[in-house]
Amino acid sequence: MDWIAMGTGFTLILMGLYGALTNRNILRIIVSFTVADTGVNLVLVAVGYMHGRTAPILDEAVSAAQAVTRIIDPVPQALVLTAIVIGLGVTALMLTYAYKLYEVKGILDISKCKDLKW
Amino acid sequence: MIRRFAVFLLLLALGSIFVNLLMGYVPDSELNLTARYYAEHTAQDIGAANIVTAIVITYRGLDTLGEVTVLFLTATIIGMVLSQGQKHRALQRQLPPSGELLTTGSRLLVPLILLLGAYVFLNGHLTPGGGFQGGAIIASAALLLLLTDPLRRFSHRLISVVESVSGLVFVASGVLGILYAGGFLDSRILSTGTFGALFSAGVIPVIYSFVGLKVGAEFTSMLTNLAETEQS
Amino acid sequence: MVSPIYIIAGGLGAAFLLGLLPAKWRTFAYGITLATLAFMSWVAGSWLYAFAVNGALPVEIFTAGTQPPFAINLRVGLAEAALALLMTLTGLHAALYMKDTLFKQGRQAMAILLIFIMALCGVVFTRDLFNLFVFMELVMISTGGLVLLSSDQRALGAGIKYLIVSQLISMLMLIGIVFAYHATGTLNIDGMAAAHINLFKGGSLAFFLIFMAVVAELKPFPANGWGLDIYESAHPAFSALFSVATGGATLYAVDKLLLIGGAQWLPMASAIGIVTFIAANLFALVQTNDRRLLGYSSVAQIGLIFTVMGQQDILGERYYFIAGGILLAHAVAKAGLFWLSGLVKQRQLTDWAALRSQPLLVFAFVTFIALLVGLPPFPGFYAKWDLAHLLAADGRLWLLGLILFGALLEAAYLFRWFGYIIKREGSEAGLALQPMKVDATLGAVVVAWLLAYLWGQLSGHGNLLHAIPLLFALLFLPLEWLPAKVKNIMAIAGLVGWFYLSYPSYDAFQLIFAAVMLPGGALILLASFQTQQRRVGFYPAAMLMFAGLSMLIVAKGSFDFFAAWETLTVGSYFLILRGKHSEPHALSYLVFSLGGAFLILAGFALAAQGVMDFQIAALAQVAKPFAPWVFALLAIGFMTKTASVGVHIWLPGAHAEAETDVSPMVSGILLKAGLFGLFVLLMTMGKQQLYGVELTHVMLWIGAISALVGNLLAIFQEDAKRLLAYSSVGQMGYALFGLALMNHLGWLMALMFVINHYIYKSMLFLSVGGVAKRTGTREMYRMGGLITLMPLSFIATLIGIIAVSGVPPLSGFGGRWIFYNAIMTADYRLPMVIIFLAGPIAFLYLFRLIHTVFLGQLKDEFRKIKEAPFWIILPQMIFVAALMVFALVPGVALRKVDVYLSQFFAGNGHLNWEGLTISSDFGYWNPVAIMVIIGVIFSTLFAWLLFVNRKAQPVKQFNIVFAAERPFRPETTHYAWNFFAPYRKALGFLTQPLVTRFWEAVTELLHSAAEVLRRIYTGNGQTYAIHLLAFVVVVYLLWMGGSDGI
Amino acid sequence: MNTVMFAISVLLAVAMIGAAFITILAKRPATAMLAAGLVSLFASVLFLFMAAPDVAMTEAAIGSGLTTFLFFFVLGRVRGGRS
Repeated sequence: MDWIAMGTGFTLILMGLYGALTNRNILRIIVSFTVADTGVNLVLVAVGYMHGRTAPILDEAVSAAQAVTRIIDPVPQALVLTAIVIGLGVTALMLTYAYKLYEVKGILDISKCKDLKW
Repeated sequence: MIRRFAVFLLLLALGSIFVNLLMGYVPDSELNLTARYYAEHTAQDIGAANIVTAIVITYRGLDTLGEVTVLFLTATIIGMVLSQGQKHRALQRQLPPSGELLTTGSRLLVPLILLLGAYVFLNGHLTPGGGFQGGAIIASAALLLLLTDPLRRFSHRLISVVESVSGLVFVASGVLGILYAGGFLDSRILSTGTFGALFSAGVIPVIYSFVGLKVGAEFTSMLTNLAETEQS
Repeated sequence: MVSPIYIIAGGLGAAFLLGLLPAKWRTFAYGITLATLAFMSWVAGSWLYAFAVNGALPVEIFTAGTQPPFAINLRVGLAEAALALLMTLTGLHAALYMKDTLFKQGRQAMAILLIFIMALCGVVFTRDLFNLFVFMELVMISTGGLVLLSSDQRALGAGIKYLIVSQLISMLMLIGIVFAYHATGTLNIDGMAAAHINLFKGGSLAFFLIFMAVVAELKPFPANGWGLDIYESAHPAFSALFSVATGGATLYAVDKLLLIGGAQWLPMASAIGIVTFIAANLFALVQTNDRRLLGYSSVAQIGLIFTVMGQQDILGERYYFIAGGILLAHAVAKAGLFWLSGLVKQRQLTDWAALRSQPLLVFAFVTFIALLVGLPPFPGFYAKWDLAHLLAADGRLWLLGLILFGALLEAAYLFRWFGYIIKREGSEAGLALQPMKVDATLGAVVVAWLLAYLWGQLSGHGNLLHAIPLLFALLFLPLEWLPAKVKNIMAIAGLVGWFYLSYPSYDAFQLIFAAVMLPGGALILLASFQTQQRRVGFYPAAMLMFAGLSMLIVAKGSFDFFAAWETLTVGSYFLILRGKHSEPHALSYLVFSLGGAFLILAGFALAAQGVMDFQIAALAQVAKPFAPWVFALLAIGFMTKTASVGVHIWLPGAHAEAETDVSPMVSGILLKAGLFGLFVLLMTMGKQQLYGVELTHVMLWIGAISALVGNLLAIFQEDAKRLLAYSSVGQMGYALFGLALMNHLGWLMALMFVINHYIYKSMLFLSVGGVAKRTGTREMYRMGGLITLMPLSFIATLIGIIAVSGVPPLSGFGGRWIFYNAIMTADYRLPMVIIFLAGPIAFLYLFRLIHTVFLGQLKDEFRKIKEAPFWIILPQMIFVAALMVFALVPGVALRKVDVYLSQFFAGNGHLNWEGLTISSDFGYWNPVAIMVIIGVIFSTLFAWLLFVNRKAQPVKQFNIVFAAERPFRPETTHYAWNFFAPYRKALGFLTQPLVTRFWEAVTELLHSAAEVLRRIYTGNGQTYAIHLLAFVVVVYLLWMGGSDGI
Repeated sequence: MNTVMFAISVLLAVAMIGAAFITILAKRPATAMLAAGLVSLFASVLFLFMAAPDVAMTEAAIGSGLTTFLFFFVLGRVRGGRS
């Protein structure tokens, strides 16, 4: 199960990066980056997965005593939670930049704003 | 054309790095050092049923504090950037009234969504979900209101007050942790109560609900800022 | 003591509080921001005080009340407290500096700034890897926000490029973190370091990703286009923050990561660092935008610190001293320069000339540049000294060479910029002075000098700011408002007083140099009385040079020697720069001198082999394999100062374009510093063999060739001062030849030469300067017939000519006599032919000098000119008297040193002095008798000449040549026009400017390389992301491909 | 039970990669954004299979919900945003 998830995760990252580095429209770049972010989240969760174990919630199904043998590694999940929210933060910021760039310069093509070079 | 080919080559190389990583990856059969500690100590130390919430709020509380600040920062930057150019309030163009289904549906659904959001972040330490998920759900409620009436204006004052108050509560509970409990952001300033009850696991529910309110407020402020950029 | 966690909690609390305030309460919000930043700096400062002074142990802060591996812990030690103080103070200054922008943007911008500083402190304090990632994300997002505070529209583009690249960085880091966690089972940095991540399968690859992500944040060479765009377009206060605070915090984060990775990652760190350092400095050469240049410079400095971090295994406990010194020097200098750029309206380098109207700001600029380049007495100097020694001790010479090459590039473009400020035309309108911004900059200057004092105390080499001569020179800075005459008196008194005070401590050899440099300098300073205004900047520079010279003579340890050497170089650079058209020449002088100084630094570092306070005398005991290399390095370094052929191209411009009273100082005294160095070198190391070639033999040839080339080039010069400058090159060639003969008389001749050359070169420069001041031109063919109007100058020049050419009555002849005795005892034949050829050629240009300037027909426009000003004539007359005395009784100066030299050459060939005659193995010389005979002959001939042509009838010049009609170009009728045309046809081929062409080719190569290579920064955000990806992949292939690849 | 989950997760994986292809190769940005939302949705289901309910909820709420909406909001403001 985790091999599939990790494989898909890495493919998503590569495809996301390919989309981000070849498209010239800024919105397409941001979309591709979100896809790559989802890929990263997939890999992060897949690393914590162990066969035949359940979610790290201590309820009637998993009592506190047998927790050590029944639950999967909770730490990557905590990391992914933060990673998703930070990913959204950066995406929202980039969208605002894109909108502001469109409002100020009227272009959405990243290869057009090259006035800062050399 | 060369750019695509160059990017393709680079990504192949990056892929080879990932393949190397995959080959070196051996899934654990046993919980490692840190996970085992969390599995054993969360129940009696923190008293939270949802171990991930315990980690997110208490053990790695500084991360969540950072993360909440990320959202606060994003909302503030979006507010600053979009208000920069908007000194002149252009006149609003008349939008056709939104469909009947949408208005009645939203009038029915919005309270339910708010209730669900509140439930999710109140029971963060018991069932899966928590502040961030609950906040997102509340934001989607605000979203629905925006869809039905795009010209609706949320009071920025209320949003920023909610946002700041909940942020201050989070920081204050962290500082209280130093005074009354083991250290910064230690959730044991309140009693851990009976395991599984609503008011258990120390200050986690309080923190998580305020985080939920804060996240909800921040997403709403992002949406309203974007909505108010409506020009003629 | 307030726990450091309150820095983070306080910052966050204040940021949220700002959200609460109603939008109208701007000033109150600004008050809170300043209060919070002040509180954070106070906490950091108190902890720094506790660690540094009370020696407290680093304090651990546990969050969530549980032990580190299971919760996040922060650690605050000396380094963290220092960095936190640096960042919070810069943040406070930025808030003060950006007051108007913050008010315009409202309390949101203030909240972002607070969070930015808090997050940076988090990056420095945290000991948890994922927490480091979260704080770095916070830094990235707040940078994205703060970039928009700039009034420059292009900041938007820079912001987008930055966010695209940071997305890529955070992706790499996240994957790296999770796999590192999987490999080691913990997220705590110290836990991972203990778990030796490289042993686990996939562990080293996971660490590689994390390391690449954080290193990419340091803007390594190919992947730093985005950083430069931010530096160029952001608000200067934020650029200062971005360079100082983010740079410092990220460097410390990488330092923590290197704990995890262990020693095997250090070479890669140094490799990336040195490539970034060299490339960024190279590209900065061709920059014209000031903030982009500062961007390149800060990328370079961060690269240098990263290289130093890569060498921490051999630096041992000096590591924090060196890395801290360079980082703090970079931080204060960059903050200051960016704040200065906020005061200048236009963005071109030449527009900074507007600063000239504010001397205080010019002083600030000089302080920041000296801080960056690492000149004494600033921290960078001590840090580079220790770094060089430790690198050489471990045999990493190619790395030392690269670092010095990069530092030279940096010195070149920074001082070229300073040259623009001093020389290019700038109007007062170019400045936008606001009190707040000026105070911030001056605050940085004060901090810079405090740091200089602090690092001096810590360095263990003796604090440079305790050296009295240096303090005396710096004393002249606050006294700039005094009139020039008062300062001149103080200067002369200081020089003579210092000579009198340290007279007993000089041995015979040092006495000669001290006599020439200190009282000699005072004599030349007499000529400075003729100026009226305050002459701002002249006296600190002059005193700095003399301070360097006086410290050089008595320097025992190699550190004092090198510190003195760089002080006199910098002092003389500022002096030469005062000339009207001297900007390019002063720059080439400085680059050659600093290049020579760096060679000397490398030589001392190689010789010391790890001994920290290496004594000059210990040069004799340097181990066999290194000795010839040390000799070669030091010799070339000293020869750049004596302008031997090959490195002589700076001299003509520097000496000719300098002011009237500066030329004699620089030519008569400064060249002797090079000779002093060579003397010390030969005294300690003697003859050295390198690959079977006798190095002193090579020096002999260099001396001979430079004598010939110097004299040859002097013949065909039209400009009188340039002629004298080239003649100095020739005379120095003689001295070098004498030195390289390696026998008693050769050295004695060189020492006599030191005195001779000082006297007649200063006299000639003063007289030519006086003539040039009166006639307004230095072109010899324009003058002529000035003997009647400027008799005293004529006499001075005549005596000078006779002394230089070595004609009997004067001391020049004495020098020649000793010289020929020396040659008799030496066994070299071929170089002597060149020296003999150089002699008569010398006479040619000397004859031309006096003939074209003073004899011949007087031009119309010079009919009414008066004699040179009194204060320029007075020193010349003193020199004439000195020459006479020295010619009559040379023993007074040479006798003691003759005895002193005999200790080096087993007593053979030394002169014996009986009464008035001096005799050697081959003959005797009675100076008094010769003077009397020559005097009698000369006076009789002169009398007869006067008697014969008292009835001579003077004829007007134009009557003879053109029978009274008017020529269209009168100067061509003057016989001085193209005076040596036949010689030019005969010897012209020898005067091809080969060396100049070579050095111009080198600079051209560097500039065109920079021009072409910097094109990779196309400005397209996507290309920058591709650069980053390519950087990661290439480093992976180079590094991981090399090792086992797992 | 195990084989059913395995089959569904393979199906989800293929669907996700297909959606990613659409994101890259789509003509109009709107389709790309929709495909990205789809990828997030499938990912949240896959998280559920990997015993990570918290992450699944977050990904669903924030990843597919809010992010997609933000994109469409900005896309609307940018008048179709032709590249």
